[in-house]
Amino acid sequence: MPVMTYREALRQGLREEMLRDERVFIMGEDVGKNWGGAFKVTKGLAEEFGDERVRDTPISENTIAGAAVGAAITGMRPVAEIMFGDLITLAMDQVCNQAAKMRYMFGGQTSVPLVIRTVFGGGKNIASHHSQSLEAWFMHTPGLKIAVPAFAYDVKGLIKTAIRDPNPVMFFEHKLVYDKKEEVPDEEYLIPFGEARVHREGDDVTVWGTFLMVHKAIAVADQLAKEGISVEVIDPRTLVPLDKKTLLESVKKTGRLVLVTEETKTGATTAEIAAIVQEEAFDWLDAPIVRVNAPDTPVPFSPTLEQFFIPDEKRIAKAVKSIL
Amino acid sequence: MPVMTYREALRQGLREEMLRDERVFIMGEDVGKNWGGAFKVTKGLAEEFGDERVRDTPISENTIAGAAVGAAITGMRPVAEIMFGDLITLAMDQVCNQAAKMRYMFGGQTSVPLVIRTVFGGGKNIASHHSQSLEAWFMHTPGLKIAVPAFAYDVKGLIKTAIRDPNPVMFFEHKLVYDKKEEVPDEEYLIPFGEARVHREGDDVTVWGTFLMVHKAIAVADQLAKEGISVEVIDPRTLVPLDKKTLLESVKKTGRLVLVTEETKTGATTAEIAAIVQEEAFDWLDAPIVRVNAPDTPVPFSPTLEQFFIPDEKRIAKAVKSIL
Amino acid sequence: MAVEPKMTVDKKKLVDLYTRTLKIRLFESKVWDLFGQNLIPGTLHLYLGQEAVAAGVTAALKKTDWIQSTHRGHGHVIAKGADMKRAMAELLGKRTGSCKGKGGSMHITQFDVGVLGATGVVASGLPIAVGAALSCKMRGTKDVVACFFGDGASNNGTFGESLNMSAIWKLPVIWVVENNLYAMGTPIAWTCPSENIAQRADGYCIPNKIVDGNNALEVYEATVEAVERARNGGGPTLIECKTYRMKGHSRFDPAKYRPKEEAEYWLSRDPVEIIRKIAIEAGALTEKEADKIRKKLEKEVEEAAKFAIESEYPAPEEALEDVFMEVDA
Amino acid sequence: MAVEPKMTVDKKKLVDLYTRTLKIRLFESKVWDLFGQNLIPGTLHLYLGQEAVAAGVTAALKKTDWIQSTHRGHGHVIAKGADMKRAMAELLGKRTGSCKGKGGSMHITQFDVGVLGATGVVASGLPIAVGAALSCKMRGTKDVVACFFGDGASNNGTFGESLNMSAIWKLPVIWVVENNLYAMGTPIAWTCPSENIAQRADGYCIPNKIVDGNNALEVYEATVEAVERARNGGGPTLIECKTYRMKGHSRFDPAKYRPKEEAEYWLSRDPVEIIRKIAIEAGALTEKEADKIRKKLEKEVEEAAKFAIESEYPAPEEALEDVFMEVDA
Ligand SMILES: Cc1ncc(C[n+]2csc(CCOP(=O)(O)OP(=O)(O)O)c2C)c(N)n1
Ligand SMILES: Cc1ncc(C[n+]2csc(CCOP(=O)(O)OP(=O)(O)O)c2C)c(N)n1
Ligand SMILES: [Mg+2]
Ligand SMILES: [Mg+2]
Repeated sequence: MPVMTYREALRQGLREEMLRDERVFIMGEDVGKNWGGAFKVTKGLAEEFGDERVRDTPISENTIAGAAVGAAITGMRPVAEIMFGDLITLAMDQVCNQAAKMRYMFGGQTSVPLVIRTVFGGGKNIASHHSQSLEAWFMHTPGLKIAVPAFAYDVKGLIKTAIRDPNPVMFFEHKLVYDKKEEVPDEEYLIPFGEARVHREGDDVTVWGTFLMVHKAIAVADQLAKEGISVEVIDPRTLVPLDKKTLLESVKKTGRLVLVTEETKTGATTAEIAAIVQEEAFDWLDAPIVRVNAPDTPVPFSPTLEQFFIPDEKRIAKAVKSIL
Repeated sequence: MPVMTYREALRQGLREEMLRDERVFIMGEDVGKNWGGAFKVTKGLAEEFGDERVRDTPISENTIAGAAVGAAITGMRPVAEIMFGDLITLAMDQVCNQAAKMRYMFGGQTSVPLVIRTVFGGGKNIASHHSQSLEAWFMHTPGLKIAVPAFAYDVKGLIKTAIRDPNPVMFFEHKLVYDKKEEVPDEEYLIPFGEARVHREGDDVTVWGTFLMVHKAIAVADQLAKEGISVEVIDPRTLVPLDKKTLLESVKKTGRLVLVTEETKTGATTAEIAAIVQEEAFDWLDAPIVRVNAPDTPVPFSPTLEQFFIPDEKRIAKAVKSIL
Repeated sequence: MAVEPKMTVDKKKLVDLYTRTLKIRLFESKVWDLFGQNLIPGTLHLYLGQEAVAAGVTAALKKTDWIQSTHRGHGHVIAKGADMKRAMAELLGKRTGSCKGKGGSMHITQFDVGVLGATGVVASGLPIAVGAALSCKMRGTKDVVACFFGDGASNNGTFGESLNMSAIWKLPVIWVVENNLYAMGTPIAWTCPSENIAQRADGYCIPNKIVDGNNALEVYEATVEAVERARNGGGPTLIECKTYRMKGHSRFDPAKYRPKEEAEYWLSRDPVEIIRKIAIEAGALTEKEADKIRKKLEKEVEEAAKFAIESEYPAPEEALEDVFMEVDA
Repeated sequence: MAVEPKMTVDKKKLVDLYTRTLKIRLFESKVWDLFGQNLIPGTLHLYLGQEAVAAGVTAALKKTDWIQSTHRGHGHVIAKGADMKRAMAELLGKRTGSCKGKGGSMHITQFDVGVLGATGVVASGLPIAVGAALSCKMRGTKDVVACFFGDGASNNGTFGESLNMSAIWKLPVIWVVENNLYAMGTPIAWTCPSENIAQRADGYCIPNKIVDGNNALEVYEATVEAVERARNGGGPTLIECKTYRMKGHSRFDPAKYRPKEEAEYWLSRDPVEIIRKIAIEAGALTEKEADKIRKKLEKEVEEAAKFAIESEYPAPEEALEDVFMEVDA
């Protein structure tokens, strides 16, 4: 099986869907031939599919999202890109009031088959306006599905599922995983939404996390294995729908849960997961659920500060050991 | 002590601060003399303080919020009104990327002393775009303080504290409490942020909630008292800072916790509270923390549907009993 | 108001314009009645007084063309051909409503007659219209999109973004500003430095025109021109329709903030009377025919009200339906 | 480029303009060096090529006047009088930086010399400028606000909202569009239907002017006029400065998408050379004096770099500071 980067796998998924279905098109700032997307995800696609189907837009986030809504309800399958997740602040009305609610408030008359791709996360020293992780806002918005692929294999299968879904899908990526490599089949495959991926099986503690933190959790699991601590690592892959089953079964086995994301702590997706697990597996918990997140601050610029901000393997390992 | 409505108490607080400090001014859509605010909170203030200090704006939410930021950092004390909380979707960049982060990303050079008032909640049959409860988004945004007054006495003391705070304060109101009455001192008083109000003391179960749900929880407590069930009712009054102490002490006493808000369940503020309590009072919990929220749907229009959507006293009482 | 119908407008179209205008009037008058009887929950933004805009615009559209509506949407959707029964039932929050009672007044929508949606967020329809027009263009349907919005909406950020995007991509959109001089209680003079909104379109090189929004024929003629441009790949047009609300902004607003002379002037220019007179003077309609049309419409509206009143409310648990569309396995 | 300085501009001002322009050039050239040496974390949007805009605008301002900056902010803040040492230290992420290393390139700000802030969100500075100008007006300070933004920013919703608000309230703002023909790799022709941005200001009845943004004197003169209007209660002005980036959009962009002739044309019009020539021809400066100024500035820049390099990084836990201001008890 070919090994490729997350970026390449994502591009391959987009390309396959564009070949399969001529209603699929991409729109966003600098997605076209002059740039290929700020993170080069769409590079080459404008050359292959033309400027109409890989459409550069003005810097108009709310109208990009809204245009995707209008196109989606009238027969197209837009994949809109918001260049940085931090900028989705400008598109919240179209995403959360229109895309998410339209089917419901019109009593099922329409469906809104669109994908909005954007990218979260720090680690690139680009400070408060280009480094946030805002997925929790959308998890709290009924009507949106949310994919959070962390691996090359997942991103290809999930983008294809996202594009085919008749509902609005928020497709969140992470800056520091674009270059991560993995084996990715060349042939077509779809990954259903709502199925977690268990990266490591273990008996002592369950670690659930997203994006770069999954990679770190795996490293921690491998490390702790040497110390005789057996850690199960779960990546939900989609937040809505959420695979509660895999998580709850794991917690019922281990009795211990650590939640790890790069979000600022208060109100993060980890809060919801903690609430669910204590609700549904209360009697199995042998220790409090521990959350490992970024502190409640904006994302700082300087490397020393940003490294402190982003949870590292040491903090994850410590959290695991704290409840053993 | 005079009895007055929440609306009147809020207006009195605003008025006192405008009299005290000439830097304080109000801006928003229809806050001025032709309307006095969609919910009549600012009625009469334009007549008293003039159009400059009670300033009607165009329908430009992001620029209203941003103008408040610009005015705040240069020596004014703006109180900006966003007519409905659902419309703050349009101002998320200025609120969450600018107001919240400015002090931090400029290394403490500035402070942003502004208040943004808006109103959440359903119950008025005005459907998906005018009935949401979005406070969780802001609780997940470091740099913002959040007030959630549910009573007339609180709203006056808190708005005054909010206006004097050198930091950005999100001041959230609720449509169905504007007409609620309570004794409110005519003289000046301030309510410090981060101090919960315990409305009922009890030993069996703690109920923590916000806005209209506090009123309902009190009714439930009074009702259950007759059945011999002793319920403690806590209203945090501010979400940031959060009075964890009062809550944790209560839970350590009762061993049982029900969380009640009108938010849609997934990712609500109640998730964060549940996560905190299981983290910090794990050993005291005799039962899973139960969350009572709206379902994960947009807010429906029809009375039968909306009544189903908004948690009622029956659901709260049932939740309390479910963990006894 | 002696407007001479141009020769391009045939008599049938005049009857059509009269019928559409009147239909909205009767529907909205009934709505006003029903909420007086406490049968309509929530709030309402009536279209009374602005009927000629929706009538004139929609009369220039095909069924497969789209409109994008607003919070003041009843008139738009009725004019575009929505079923009055289902529309009325929606306002009453009944299960038989076009949105199953989930949307109500501010979201009144009937998708299958070409209504993209009614939205409670001012100016939020513009981006959606851009997308729908882009879709028409990409799919090669030759359909066009007419997007309604108010003077107040023109001050929101999406206005500039959407006009611009429609211009650079030469999209088949007709931007219809219903300038009723107020946004709630705020007179346009307080929030707009110019007398007209239309000049903002020049900034985006979009052809624009100001018309009497109480005259359905004028609105129609301007729209025909705009539609022609749009269908032929000439891109967007903005039409500013000067008009006026007959009532307050919403259910409980007595609109006392409007100067007496201003209100009198506008209220004397009744859109129904204006198009009726034009049609009769042009020989398109006799008084008698006009009355017959009115009778017929009154009956339809009456039936719609009856249907709505007799329909059931949704069952509470229906609140949980329609969030997501099922995914085919 | 034989621009005759008007008689209104005295010789000292020409020297000032030359000095500001050159100062930015030298600062940015050093920055380019330092990141070549891997001393600057993250990304960078250099101001090289656009120096005349910041120089010309700020030369027309008082110290107490404000500017609002962008993601391409180094030039703005240096020109407004920011301490180069602290600015350079900020870029390197050092504790001695003006933002204590928390902001970096995209948030480089020195508040006490009149910089409201630099922002990473395109077009997000405009509303802040509106508020600052409103504040100046309400407090009666007679100060004005110059707000910089790009051609790309003009397509964002806040542009129309903010221009409008400044116009209706006659706020003391100068809207400075730095039209460098590109937003990242997107040529303005793809996203703007007109050749100029300035015409959009007409929609809001805002006086506007297009100037050669590579000529500090032209920028200065237009700004003087705008400042005068603003200070005297005449409200906002928009100045569109046509200019060009010397480098790519950001750190790693070779800008291959720009046509060769276009780039050659613009790069031959060096802002430093242009103002130098003007000053010398006007007799404001001799070659020798010009070189002396350069030497002095080079030294200052060198010292700034040394200071920055030798400064310490913040301690990790400092990440937790500066979220909230303490509340006085
Ligand atoms: C973005 C937004 N801001 C504010 C409101 C509250 N609101 C509802 S209608 C309205 C006035 C709209 O004025 P205009 O666009 O002129 O339409 P009209 O009501 O006159 O038809 C306002 C402020 C809203 N619904 N959406
Ligand atoms: C709202 C927003 N959208 C997109 C971006 C990503 N981005 C950063 S700079 C830039 C181009 C800005 O172009 P322009 O306004 O012309 O300024 P210039 O870079 O040319 O100085 C883009 C798209 C952003 N930072 N903010
Ligand atoms: Mg209006
Ligand atoms: Mg540019």
